[in-house]
Amino acid sequence: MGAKQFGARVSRLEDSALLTGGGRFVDDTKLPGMLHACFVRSPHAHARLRSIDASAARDLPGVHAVFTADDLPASVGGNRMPMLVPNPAIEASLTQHCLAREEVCYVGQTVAVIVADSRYIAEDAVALVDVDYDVLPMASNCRDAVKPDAARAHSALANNIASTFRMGYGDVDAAFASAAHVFKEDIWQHRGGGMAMETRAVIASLDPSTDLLTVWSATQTPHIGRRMLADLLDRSLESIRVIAPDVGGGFGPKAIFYAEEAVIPAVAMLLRRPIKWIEDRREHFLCATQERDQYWTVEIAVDGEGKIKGVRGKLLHDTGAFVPWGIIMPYIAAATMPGPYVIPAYGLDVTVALTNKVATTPVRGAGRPQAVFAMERLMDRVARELKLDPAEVRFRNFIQPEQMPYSVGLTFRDGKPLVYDSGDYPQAQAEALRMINYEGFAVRKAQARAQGRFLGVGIGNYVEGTGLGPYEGVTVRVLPSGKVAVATGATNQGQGTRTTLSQIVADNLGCRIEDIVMTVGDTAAIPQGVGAFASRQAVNAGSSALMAGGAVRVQIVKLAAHVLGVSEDEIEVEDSIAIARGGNRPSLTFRELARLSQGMPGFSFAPGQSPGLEHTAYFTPPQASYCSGTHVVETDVDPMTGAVKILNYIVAHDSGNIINPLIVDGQIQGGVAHGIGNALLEWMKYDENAQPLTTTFADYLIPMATDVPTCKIAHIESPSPLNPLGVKGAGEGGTIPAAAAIIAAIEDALSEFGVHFAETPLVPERIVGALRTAGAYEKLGGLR
Amino acid sequence: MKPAPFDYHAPQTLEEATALLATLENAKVLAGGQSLVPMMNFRYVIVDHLVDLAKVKSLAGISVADGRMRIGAMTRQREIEFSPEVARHCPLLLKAIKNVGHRQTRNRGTIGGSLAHADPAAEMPTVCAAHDAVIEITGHAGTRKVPFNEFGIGFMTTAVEPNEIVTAIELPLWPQGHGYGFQEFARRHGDFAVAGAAVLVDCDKGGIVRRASVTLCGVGNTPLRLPAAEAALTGQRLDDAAIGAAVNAVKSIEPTSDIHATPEYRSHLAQVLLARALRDAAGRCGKLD
Amino acid sequence: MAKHQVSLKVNGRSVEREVDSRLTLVDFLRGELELTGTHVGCEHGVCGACTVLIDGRTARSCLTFAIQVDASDITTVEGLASADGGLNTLQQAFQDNHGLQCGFCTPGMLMSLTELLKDNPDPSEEQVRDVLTGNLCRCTGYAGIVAAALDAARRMRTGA
Amino acid sequence: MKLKNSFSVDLPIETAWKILLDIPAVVPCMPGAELLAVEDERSYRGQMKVKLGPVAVAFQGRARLTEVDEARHLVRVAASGTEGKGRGSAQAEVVFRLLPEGQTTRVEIDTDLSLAGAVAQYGRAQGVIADVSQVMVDAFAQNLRRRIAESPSPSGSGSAQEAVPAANAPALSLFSLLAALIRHWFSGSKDVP
Repeated sequence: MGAKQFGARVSRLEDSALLTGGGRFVDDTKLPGMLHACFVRSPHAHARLRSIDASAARDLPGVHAVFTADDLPASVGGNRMPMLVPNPAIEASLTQHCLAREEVCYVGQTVAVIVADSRYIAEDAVALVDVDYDVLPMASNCRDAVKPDAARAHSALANNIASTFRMGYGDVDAAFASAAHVFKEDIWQHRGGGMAMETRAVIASLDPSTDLLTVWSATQTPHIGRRMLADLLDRSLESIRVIAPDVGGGFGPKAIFYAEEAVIPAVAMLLRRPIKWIEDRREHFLCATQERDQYWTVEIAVDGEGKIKGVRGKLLHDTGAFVPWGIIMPYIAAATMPGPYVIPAYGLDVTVALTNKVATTPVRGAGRPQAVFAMERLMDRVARELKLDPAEVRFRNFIQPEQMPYSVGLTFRDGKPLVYDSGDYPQAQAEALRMINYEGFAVRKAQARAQGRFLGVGIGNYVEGTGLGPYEGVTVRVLPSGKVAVATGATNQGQGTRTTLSQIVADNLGCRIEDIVMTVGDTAAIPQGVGAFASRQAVNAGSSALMAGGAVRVQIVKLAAHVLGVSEDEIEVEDSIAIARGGNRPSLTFRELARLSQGMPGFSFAPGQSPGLEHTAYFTPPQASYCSGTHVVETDVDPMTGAVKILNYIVAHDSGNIINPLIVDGQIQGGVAHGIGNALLEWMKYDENAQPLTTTFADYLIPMATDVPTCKIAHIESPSPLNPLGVKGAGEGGTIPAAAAIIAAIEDALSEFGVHFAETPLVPERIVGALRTAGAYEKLGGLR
Repeated sequence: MKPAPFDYHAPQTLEEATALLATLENAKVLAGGQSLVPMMNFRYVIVDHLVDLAKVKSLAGISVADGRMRIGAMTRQREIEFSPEVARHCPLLLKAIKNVGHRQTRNRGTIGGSLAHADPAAEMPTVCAAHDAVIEITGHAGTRKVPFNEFGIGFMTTAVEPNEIVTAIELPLWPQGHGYGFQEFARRHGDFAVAGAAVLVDCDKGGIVRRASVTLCGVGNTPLRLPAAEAALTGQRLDDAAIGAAVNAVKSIEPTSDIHATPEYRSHLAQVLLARALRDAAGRCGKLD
Repeated sequence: MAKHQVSLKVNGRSVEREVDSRLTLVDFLRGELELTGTHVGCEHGVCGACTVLIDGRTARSCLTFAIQVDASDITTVEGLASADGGLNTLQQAFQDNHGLQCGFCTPGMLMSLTELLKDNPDPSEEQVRDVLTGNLCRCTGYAGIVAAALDAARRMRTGA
Repeated sequence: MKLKNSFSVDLPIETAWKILLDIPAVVPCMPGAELLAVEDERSYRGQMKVKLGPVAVAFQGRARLTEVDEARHLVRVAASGTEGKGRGSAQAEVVFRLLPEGQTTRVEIDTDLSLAGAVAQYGRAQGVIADVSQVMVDAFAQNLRRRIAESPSPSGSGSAQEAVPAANAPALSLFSLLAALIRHWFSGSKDVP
């Protein structure tokens, strides 16, 4: 075997092009005759469409066409878009029209599309389209929206309840009745966004000679996109190719199939010209899906020692105007709540509310950060009330490693019983505490306080279902050139998919990593695919890469043994060469083997031999694999301004075996940054008419280089027994417990004033407001 | 987010520039473009003509004479940041300018542009208010000098008429060794301040304040001088009592609110930041940097 | 619509074009010159993905009209690579320190750090982070970028 | 967005009521407002120009008197307009209430203003809209008083044009209005000067 790639800090194969301006993002493609599109969007959160007069826009020089819903073919102009993850608990299964018909239900909803010589001219034309709106009452705040007399988000619906369901197990009421203590928290978490640096983008082009429709899209899910397009455009799958080239960040919102992704291809077919639409940042703030909007009222029952007897409560989830991705976020949130703790009884009543805001769909973490925040706030409350150390309360309640596999008692969103496959939660917390010198913190805090500084420490634990099925495929093919073509339905928005899959194929096939030519995110390269979400690609595609690489290796061994006239167990495969171990070590290169494997016209194959060196594997995981970890954060809070500085950020992370520590560390660090944004900065604000107010990067604040410290990361490796690599997902764990740990640390820093926080983002103004209410400034002798 | 159509003019001289502005309809002056162009890209600002001053070389430069610093309107923020004159004579400006946007925007942004844009939270107008700056404004009819307290007249609104150009800023200098303090609170590095305070003090050898200038930014529609705070400091030693008295003057102000902060929080911050700026100034007063 | 002639240097190459007044520099570079390494992230001057060097100084090419850079010297990410076409020291440090994930913000990051390292061959971490506030990254959490900048500075100083 | 404004006129309530209901004459008193057409005695088409710093917007639309209650001296107006360059729209429900104060009349204006589209998203200006509205109402009141002084007969609407010519209304540079606002700031008082 050559150098083993699995587990090595292999520097990324993606980087050279991206560092020299050679990346290929959707907007980098320029096709002959290409026109540019811009959408006319609703300025209202809720309105009836009376009429659309586009005549002035059509008359503007440089404008080629303006399309409304009625101008599109009925399949795409008349029908609502398909829902991705249906669920029987969904009462109002509403998705939007590609271009609005009769009613618009959020600001930014697509009403018409303009096609022009340039984006500049298309934007000029938008101002000339006269849309007559009859403004309707709107549902802005989800807590108001669920009241009986609330304005309805959709005029055709009787109320704003998209779904209600209960998740739980055990006798919750009995647990609470017999508990020594019961504590209750009201928790709210506001909307934020994925905010990839690259906005959404679509190019569509129909080749009249082959009738092949090619769509380039900045998407996490090209194969799902192709299926959607086949439905909406009434075309065969084979006549559509969707390419996700280099994609500039995903984080969830790019996993959705959007109206624009259907309209642009439809228009390209109507006009017989390639059409490009690049979402601008304002559109992204209005129309790319968002997340986190949840209100929790939860109670915890504990015994006198702080051991949990039960958890119960209510969760109100704002799904926005539509449910394109079903109700999986509140579902995941409800299933994530128990986390790493033994909770004998649990019950959560979930209400999903419709409002006149853009839909919420998964954003990095997908419901889990909210659940972890709720659970960890309860744990901190127990510690405070029972005067126990917060770390100790958690140690008393952890599921122990010897209890693995541990059945929580719930059904996860993959429809399978929620069973934690492996993990060592006490070890992760102990390691994180050791790294931050938790024992020495009290002294640090006291010393800082003597200098007028306020330090705090906070802990966040989580368990995350990752690696969701159904599958992700990998094809490995040895080319006549000797290169190894690898194709996968997995996609790459920065995760280093090419690098990690190349590592696995190199190890399991026995080729040089530089011989691999990888195609990701192209439906033409592999027939079936799912895409990037739910931290699933390492588990699914990684395992398929192992299987496909191994299968082709077997083919190589067979062929080489046959040609060299030795037995199969004599053959070694490494560095893209098959070598016989004995004699004078005769060998065949992959190039020679690939050519031999094609056969010769008129000659028969050896018995059992099949043409080509090629295999496609689709690994199908039996259920989710559960990664876990502990974050511990040390903050310095300025009580006078409410400013929070993160001094020290520790992550003890367990995502099973690690393919590439360089990349996993990068995923964690990036995830933490997103979590810091959620905890302290990012707040998508709307007014009482559901008008978005934070639609620039100067108003919606994502973390800068001065807001994110470099984390110290420890890896606990509890291999998953559920896949051949023993890996678990790592893309979201950095985000999930961040807010919980940070808010706890802020509260701890200000503990002498007795202030409590149960919201994110926790902005400086709220910190100051709480301190003022608590009389902190009198205690501190005034403002300074 | 592409700007609406306009025509572009690049006059070589101030005379050409003012002549253009006198004749063109719906024209706007382009300086560094770091505030104007975003608003054009959002189409909040739609103009028929842009008159770019970049080629009017006479408008750039920093000079000191007769106790005043003169900064040409087209002087880039970066040049101010690295100017030895500014460091020597006007340390408040140096301290403040590091908070203006980011290095990448300071390379292009100009002091004249900052003043003409007149964002209520911006640092440059705040320093001008603190220094009792005189703004030189030139139109086709001639040049006039406007004291800063008559320059900023509202939210992003100045005394500059549509056919006029800000051509220079004159800052009356304070004696060498004066105390100064600049404190602002922004959510992130380089963001517009939620609130801020700029302070100048001149103390005698015994540490008694002879003269004080106190300015807040972010709390009103323009930078606010606080005469009551200045009065409370003058003739006093810069101790906690005097600082407390000056800070008390903030309480009579009713700050603005927007999506980023309530009036209560802005008032609170203004008090904290003023106290801190005054302590900074106290520590520096009488020391020659 | 008003058109104007511009002549300038881009990555050492002389370029002459007729441009609309309102064409932004970034759209000019990407659309007219097909230098697509410079990216459009926000078009309001905050994200920094479009950062280029104008006469050696970083600037937002989304806040600059192409007509404004008449007679200027522009450097984009395509102009950074070393003479043999390989990665330059800073670019290599980005790869070695995992300073990029999706790579969309990367060209802007490289331009900002190129200017910093020219002005200050031995920056502190604080100075690096200060400069990087002009460039947003959503993937990396900045750790790899900061490490790459410090590593590149060290390599440039020591000639390693 | 709920706005409350008020002003007084030196007229007894019945006279003030008649003057204020002479819509074609009153509209030009509002800075930036222009009456484009009278559709019927209760419906009007008009334009409203507003400048917030560098941002100049112009809304065109309809206003309809939905309630005219002479006994209570109350007028309810529903107005809506679209910004001419595609930058959104504004909707307002305005209630004018006249209250006698001896020989003078106090006019109270309650506005429920909703902005939509780009104009609603102009984050940095959110806070000043209420201030600007009062400045505009003050200017309106001032113009109205001048109109009343110059033309005591409510039917003599011709002179309204002289008070603030419609075409110049937007040019009634908000500078002076905002200067008033600033003075109000410096006074440190919330009361309208």
